[in-house]
Amino acid sequence: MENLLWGLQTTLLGMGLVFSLLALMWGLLTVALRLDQPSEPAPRAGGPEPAPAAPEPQFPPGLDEQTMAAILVATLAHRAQRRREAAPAMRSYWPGSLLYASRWVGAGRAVQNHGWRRGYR
Amino acid sequence: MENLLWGLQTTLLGMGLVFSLLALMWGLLTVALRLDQPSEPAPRAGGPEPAPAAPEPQFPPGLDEQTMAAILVATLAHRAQRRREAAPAMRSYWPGSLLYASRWVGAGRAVQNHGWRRGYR
Amino acid sequence: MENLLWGLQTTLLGMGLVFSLLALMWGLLTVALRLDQPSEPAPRAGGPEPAPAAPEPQFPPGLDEQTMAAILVATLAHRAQRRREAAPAMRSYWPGSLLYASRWVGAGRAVQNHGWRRGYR
Amino acid sequence: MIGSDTIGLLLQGLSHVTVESVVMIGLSLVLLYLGIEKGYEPLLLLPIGAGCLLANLPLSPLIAEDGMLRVLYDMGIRNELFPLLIFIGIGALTDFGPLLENPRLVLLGAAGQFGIFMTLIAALLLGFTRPEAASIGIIGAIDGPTSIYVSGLLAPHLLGPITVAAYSYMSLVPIILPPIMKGLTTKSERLVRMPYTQRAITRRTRILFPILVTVVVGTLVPFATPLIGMLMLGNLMKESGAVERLTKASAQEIANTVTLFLGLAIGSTMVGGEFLKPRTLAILFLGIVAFGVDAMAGVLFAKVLNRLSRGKVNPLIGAAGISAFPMAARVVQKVAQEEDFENFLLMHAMGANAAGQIASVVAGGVLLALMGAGGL
Amino acid sequence: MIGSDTIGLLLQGLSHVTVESVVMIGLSLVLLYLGIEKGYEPLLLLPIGAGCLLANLPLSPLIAEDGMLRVLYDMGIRNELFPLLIFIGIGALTDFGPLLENPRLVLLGAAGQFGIFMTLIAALLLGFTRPEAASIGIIGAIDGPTSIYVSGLLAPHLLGPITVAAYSYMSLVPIILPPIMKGLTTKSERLVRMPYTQRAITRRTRILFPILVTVVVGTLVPFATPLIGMLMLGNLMKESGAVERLTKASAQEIANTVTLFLGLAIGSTMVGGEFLKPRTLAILFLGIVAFGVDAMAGVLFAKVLNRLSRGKVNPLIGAAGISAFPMAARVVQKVAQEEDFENFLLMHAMGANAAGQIASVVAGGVLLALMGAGGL
Amino acid sequence: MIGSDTIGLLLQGLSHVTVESVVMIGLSLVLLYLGIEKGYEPLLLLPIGAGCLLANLPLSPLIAEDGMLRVLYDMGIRNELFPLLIFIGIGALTDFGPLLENPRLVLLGAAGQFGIFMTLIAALLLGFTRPEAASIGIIGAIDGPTSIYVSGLLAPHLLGPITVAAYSYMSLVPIILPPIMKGLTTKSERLVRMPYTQRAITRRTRILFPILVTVVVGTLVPFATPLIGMLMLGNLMKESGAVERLTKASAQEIANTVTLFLGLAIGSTMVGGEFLKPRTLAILFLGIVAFGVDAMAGVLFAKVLNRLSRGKVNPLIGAAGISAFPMAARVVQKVAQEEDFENFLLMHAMGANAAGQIASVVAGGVLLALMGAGGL
Ligand code: NA
Ligand code: NA
Ligand code: NA
Repeated sequence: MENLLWGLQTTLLGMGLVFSLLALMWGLLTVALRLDQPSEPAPRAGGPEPAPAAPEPQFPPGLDEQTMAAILVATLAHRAQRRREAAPAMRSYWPGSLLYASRWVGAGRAVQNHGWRRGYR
Repeated sequence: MENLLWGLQTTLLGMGLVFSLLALMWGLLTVALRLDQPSEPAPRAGGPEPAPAAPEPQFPPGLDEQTMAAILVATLAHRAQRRREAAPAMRSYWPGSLLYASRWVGAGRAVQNHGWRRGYR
Repeated sequence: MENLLWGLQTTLLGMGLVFSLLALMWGLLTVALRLDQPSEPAPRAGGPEPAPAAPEPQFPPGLDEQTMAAILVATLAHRAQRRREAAPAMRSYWPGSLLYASRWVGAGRAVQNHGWRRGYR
Repeated sequence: MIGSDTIGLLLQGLSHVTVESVVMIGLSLVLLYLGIEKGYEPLLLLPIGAGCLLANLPLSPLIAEDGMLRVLYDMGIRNELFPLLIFIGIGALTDFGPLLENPRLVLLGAAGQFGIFMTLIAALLLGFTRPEAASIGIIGAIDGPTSIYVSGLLAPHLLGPITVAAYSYMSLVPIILPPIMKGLTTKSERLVRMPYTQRAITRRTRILFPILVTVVVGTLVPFATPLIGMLMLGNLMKESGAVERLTKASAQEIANTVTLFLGLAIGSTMVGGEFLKPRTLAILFLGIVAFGVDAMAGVLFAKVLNRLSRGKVNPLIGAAGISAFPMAARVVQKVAQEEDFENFLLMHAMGANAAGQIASVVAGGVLLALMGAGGL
Repeated sequence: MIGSDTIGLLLQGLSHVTVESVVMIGLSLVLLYLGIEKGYEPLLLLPIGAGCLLANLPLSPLIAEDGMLRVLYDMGIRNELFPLLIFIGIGALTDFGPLLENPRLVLLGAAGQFGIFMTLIAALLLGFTRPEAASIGIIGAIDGPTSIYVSGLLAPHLLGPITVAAYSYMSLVPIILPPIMKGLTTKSERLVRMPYTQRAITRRTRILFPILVTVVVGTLVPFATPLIGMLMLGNLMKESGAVERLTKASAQEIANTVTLFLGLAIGSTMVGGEFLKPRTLAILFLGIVAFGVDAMAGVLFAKVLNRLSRGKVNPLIGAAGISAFPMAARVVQKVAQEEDFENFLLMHAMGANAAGQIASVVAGGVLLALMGAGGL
Repeated sequence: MIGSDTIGLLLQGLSHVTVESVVMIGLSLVLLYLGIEKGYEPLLLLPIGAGCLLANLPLSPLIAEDGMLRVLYDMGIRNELFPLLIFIGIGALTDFGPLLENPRLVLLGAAGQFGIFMTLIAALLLGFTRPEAASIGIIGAIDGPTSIYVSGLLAPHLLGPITVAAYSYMSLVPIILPPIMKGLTTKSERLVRMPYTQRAITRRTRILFPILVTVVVGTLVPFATPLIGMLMLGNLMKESGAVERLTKASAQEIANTVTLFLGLAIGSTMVGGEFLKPRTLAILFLGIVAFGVDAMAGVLFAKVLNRLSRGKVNPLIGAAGISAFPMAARVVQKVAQEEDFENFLLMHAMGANAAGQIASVVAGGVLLALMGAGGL
């Protein structure tokens, strides 16, 4: 019975402490993130400049677009193959890690990229 | 003299034990392997199906067979080169290891691939 | 005061020992290098043979020099890219290490490659 | 001269085979089976199973004085070096970015630790001592090294079953979580889409975050300093980008070597009579309680947040607050997609999951503090 | 104040140069030469040579208290940790497939251990004590870590010469074996072609094999548990395919680091007066006896099998039963090809060789058991 | 029962925050800033900063008995294992070829150690004891592991500030050296081009060199045996080309792991009251003296050589004799190119730099000998 009481006290105190500590962290993070913002000059001021037009692709004579594409595809396929084969030591990020999946993540974000503060349903 | 006697006893007992243990292992292995066989359904039942015909290679216009072959050779040569240059960490198997040599081993086997139980001289 | 005297003695003795030891090493090295020379037969005796002429490049029909060059460039660029991306484990020598820089070092040497003993200004 | 007694001595291996040792070897085979064939955290369960097998062979010299398994135990379990080294590697592989983009998720991590304390109470009711109950409760941290660290300090004799329970259930997260998540939420709640902020996290913030967390947590809960310090050291090394060689060594060479040694050493603590007691079954049972209560508390708390934010929080992400990094976040995304294929919750779930990782460590430190302060 | 006596003290290095230390440094140079220029197992002989050189420099602080070489010795030789860790790596690189395809080859491994006991008797006749004789005999296991493990337990003061003999002769296997193989067989025997079975070894069998061997050998010969357990642990990790990171760490990072430390520490035991005794020469001589007798016993036993199977076994593969994995198998294939270029014995030789590896470990355990039981 | 005193105990972390610990944490943040943002030797300064931060958190369990940082300290600093292991890796990455092509450069290395002794005298004048003064002087070796090794033996309580000073200033070499080099040389001296020999260095010489240096230095200065022995062991492994696996392990896995552990352990020695004394400032000041005097002595000695060789030696390469391998050589090349873009001094500077590396180790051994012989 005494043990049970102790257990309840521990739970109360423990969860209280865990919540307080994480709430404190939330507060600190919010402050830190707010302080961090000004250091980045607003990149949108004046609106984005139009990107320079991509240069037209130049092919050497005798090497048409198809061949170039074939070379490119072969090289890319080989690169992907090498990457798959490679020992873990070769990868900057582990397969399945967040960073490795950045393109998928990016795609998912693009679908839902709405401001957090603006009304959204 | 007493030492010599002890040595002989040790030899007898030692070799006896080593042989008995390995004989026991032989027995266990034989049993284990026999138990293992039934779990594999006979793959030959009905005879092998003919492999589907390889699709005819399609070349994009302007990229003939020679060019394709060149691209392929360049890619393969590069891959082999990379493999050779690669640090040991990149190799699944060490050079010289049994598995790495599997093609040669395969060739040797092909020459002599006769059933163990059928008469052979 | 006594400490200062001790410090001066230590300096004298210490630098003396360091210099003597390294001078001894210089002597030993000089002897070792002199002993090492005879073991190499003079490579210039008879003058260097002219290098065999490089074989004329052969292109398969339909794959002209431009295409070959493109394939080569793509492969080399890919290789360099892989090398840059690769984890440290892939590099034989660390970036910035002497051996990695050997081509530059070679070039620098070529500019100044004059005998040490001959007069030079 | 070799006498007749020698023959008897030669057979002493066979004569020391006991029922307990046979049962334990059977159990080690089960662990190996779970690890190899079922794929339950094989990196831990294979070495643990092997260590258990080798320690229970008759007269095993590996656990005698100067035996290899005992050497490994003394090298890194007794002094808690191994779990802390593994934490450096975990920190180097953890991305706190999603949490930084949405700091309010931090609270979800706190809720996901409720199971620790419920399990502690349940263990007390089953008759365990206070340190034992706290060690069993820490299974609810759902974080391997934290469980090993805390139970190694409070009840080293329970290290084996607690570690096995922690890692086994952790690999069962994809099976345990979905029913709880579905049972506690309505379809409309599961359909909630959570928008993303435009907030860009600067490198400076990413570098300051681990330092800040270490200083704050370490000052307020000194018992948590080793755990949080090593986790954040690994993260600092990664985010700084200045010491790639050390980051790689922590996440690969050191982590792999230590994982092998750790598993073998923990397996070797599971020896015969000591292990084969009803309490081991009780621990396995309490472990599943810990997981369940954690998940429930996380989801329920997320439902509260959902109300408070007027429906902007999908309650499913509460289940990611239990830790079990990073599996739990993936489970959340999977369950959400079952309802709405285009719902992309992963980054929010990752944030909650990273919060759970930190909260688990904090809870471990708090538990140690409570035991050290008033419980022992 | 620095007095005149200081100058004397500064020269104490020179004044402590002894004849023994000079001879030992010369010997270490021979070891380095064999390793680097002759390619005799450089991975071991280079560190051993370096350790021997550094330990024999006058007043070497490296072998004083807290000196690095002594620290390494205490870290992994005294408690046998290093050879066992190396065994994990060896297991991860060993393929028991050829043995599983042809289990009868197991017996060839047993025959190849006869040299251990003949050498033991020879050593006794030369006046060595029983533990010393057993340690010298274990050179006949023709397996580095087994030799280090057994002699480290029975006669640590002989660790240096025994290890050097074991590794030096092992690298001489391509020179030692062929004359013995040719002398004991007829041309027609060497021409025997051995057919291959169609048997496919399932993954299940490959996984069960290391577990089974560990349990059987460990139960019957507890002294062999550490050796066989670690060898089979490495193999289990490889065959399971479930823990690639740990397998790689065992076979690369751990194995490389431990090999370097092991070599240095063993080299540091070879110090002056203790090493320069006639018995060292005797050990080198007995080592070559061990290799020769092993090979002879293996070939002769294979000849018996040849008779029993009515000519279906090529006696050459008996020489692969001595262990010396995997060189011996390649030597067998080479000798067979000299007679018949198309004779492909390699896989059979590999099977015998893997059997020899297991048998060496078993013999090491049996020897320890006999010494522990009736010999000490 | 949890009483009211428990709440007080829970806050004991906060109540143990002292002014010293806050200052030390601030200092650790400075170290982290220098390492991460300024790029000052981050491989060392980041772990040192982290270790310092973690050790100064209130009641840090990491430096209590069996605490991880103390375990790491005992594992490799107390017995000097870590700096010696790092030396193997440095040896494996050092190319003594440029020195072998031009052995006379050896003497430049000797001149570059003058700062050690000048600093020793300055430290004595500031009131440090003799072992402390010698430890501070060794900053002038401008070689991290040598500083750690020597000061770990002579004055372990100063290990923290000495290591920090050594590594910080080392990363400042590109800023410290050029003004000294330019101030002490004339434009015409800086324009001197040094020709290259045609001498080809055989593999035999490259292999014999590390052995020869070990034997000679080890015999004459036994105190230098560990340092020079490990440096040359690494070089021997590299040049032999026979043990690539061990070379790679030394230069990568071992070096990375040990660097992390070493930094953390050294950082953990920088605790509160012990560190925050005026003497720490004095050490930082004396460290810069050591660097300056070293560089001056090196350049001035090279000017003497320039006279003796009738203008064939560019005095700039003297600055490379201070060690700080391999940054100093690059700085020399850069300064030379500022005057004459086509002047290619790098290989000569590399030779002087390698000589400085050897001379630093020799000077460390000599200093230990003088302290052991007449100074303690
Ligand atoms: Na948790
Ligand atoms: Na053998
Ligand atoms: Na120096």
